[in-house]
Amino acid sequence: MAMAGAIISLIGAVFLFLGALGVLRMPDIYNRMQAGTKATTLGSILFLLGLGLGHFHKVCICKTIILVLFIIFTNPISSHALARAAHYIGIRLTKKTVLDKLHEEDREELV
Amino acid sequence: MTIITILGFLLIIIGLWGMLTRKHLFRIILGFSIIDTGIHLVIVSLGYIKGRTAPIFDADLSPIDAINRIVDPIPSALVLTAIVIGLAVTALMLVYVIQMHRHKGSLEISDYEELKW
Amino acid sequence: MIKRFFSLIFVVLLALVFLPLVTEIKPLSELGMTSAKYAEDGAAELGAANLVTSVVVTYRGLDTLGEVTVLFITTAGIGFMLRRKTILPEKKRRASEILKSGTSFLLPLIILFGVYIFVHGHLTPGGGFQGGVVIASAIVLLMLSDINMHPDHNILNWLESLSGAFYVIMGILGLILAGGFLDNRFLPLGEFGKIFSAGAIPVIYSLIGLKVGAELVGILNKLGREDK
Amino acid sequence: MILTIIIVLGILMLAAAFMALYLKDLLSAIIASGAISLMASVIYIILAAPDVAMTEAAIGSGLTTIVFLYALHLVRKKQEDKHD
Repeated sequence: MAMAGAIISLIGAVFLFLGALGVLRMPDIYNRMQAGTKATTLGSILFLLGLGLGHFHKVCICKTIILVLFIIFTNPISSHALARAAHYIGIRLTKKTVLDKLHEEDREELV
Repeated sequence: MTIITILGFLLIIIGLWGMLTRKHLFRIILGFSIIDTGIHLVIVSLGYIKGRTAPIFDADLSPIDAINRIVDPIPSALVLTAIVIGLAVTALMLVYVIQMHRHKGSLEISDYEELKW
Repeated sequence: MIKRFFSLIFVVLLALVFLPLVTEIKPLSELGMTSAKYAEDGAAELGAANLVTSVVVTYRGLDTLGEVTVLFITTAGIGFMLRRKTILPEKKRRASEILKSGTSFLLPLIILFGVYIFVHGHLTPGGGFQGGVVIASAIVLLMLSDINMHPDHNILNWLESLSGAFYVIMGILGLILAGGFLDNRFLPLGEFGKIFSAGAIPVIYSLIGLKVGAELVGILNKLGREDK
Repeated sequence: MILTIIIVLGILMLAAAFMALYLKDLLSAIIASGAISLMASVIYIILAAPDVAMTEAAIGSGLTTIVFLYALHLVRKKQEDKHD
């Protein structure tokens, strides 16, 4: 069981590393944010589950599952709010972008 | 942990340097909050004893042999209250800055020369 | 330039003051007398598993009372200075649908977490201050997701005053029924390590949590509402 | 191992302190000062003081940053009104 936990944690760590690499390599802020959110969400979920499996104990597993649920709920919402704010203060997209739906809705959003 | 004490003193010195030399009022308050963090680090690091655990009793730590196994709880308790007060004082100073800006419209400390000699 | 030079001299002098402190201080090898007494008798006397909590709430309870007073005065000062409202009609951007529905789902969870932290203050790390801050951050999330929503000023004031008053009443009850001001032993100590234990410590810490939470929400509310 | 972590965190904290004092953009400076508190809370965990670590992480890096940002928002808004 400890072995399985260690392997799952290692896979999670690989995803976290890929997320960090994506933050360094992506062309504009939105792509970077996507890499930094998607990869790290999966990475931290796997890491926590592996940690819970490694120290196999009823309380420990329950705590890591609660932590995973919190990450699943909060991480997408916060990165969505960040990306929206970045769009509204006028940070430009990379030149290869083909579609920008938020820009079209921008006008009628003002209250 | 002497290295953390040194780190705390360095943060105090950097914060004080910032408070003395920076012109912008927000930077002065940032320097104050850096000093705050440094002082908390110094106090907590003085209460640490090598190889001991946190002062919370559970299945592993019974109250009987606690005296040989826990770190000093008093610095933790003091810093706990100091952090909350630090937030309140920072908020109060920021409100002062907002008020000063409302009267004079400037955030540079060199523009406030009523008390200059 | 001359001012910068004097600042440099001042900072170097301060560093020279700190230098002997760093070199002379020996790391602690055992607890001091006060701490040793707390560590020996704290668990049996007060029945709280978290020794920091028993120091904050009971042994040094007067300090905490003073600290809460400082917070109260600060909040009053901020409210006094920001009382003039500049009313500017302004276009504001509504928060997005995802943030709104996410907030309505997350808000009870975060508040529950804050209550958990201050109710378990005598068993696990955490307590009134941390729980109050978590609740205040939940209110900030609410303020961000709904621009026109602001917590009611009167309710905050009442909550703060009532919890402060009950905190002092708890202290006086300790003075009358048990050993001294803010003594927690007028309620039964209960079984060590359970949630209903440690006498009045959970009650007092919950009151502190409510008071700190209400005060921090008040500060943020005044700073955030001012431009409305 | 723990000594390495402390040294890395310490260097990062000192760098963040200089960033908070010398960065041109005030917003970045405020966020750097929040990062100092976040790293300090990791150090408190190493120093076996979990209560202080929780408080520092919640107040120092959370609420203090929010208060600074609200104040910055108020001040910037006044300046924009003046320029109009």
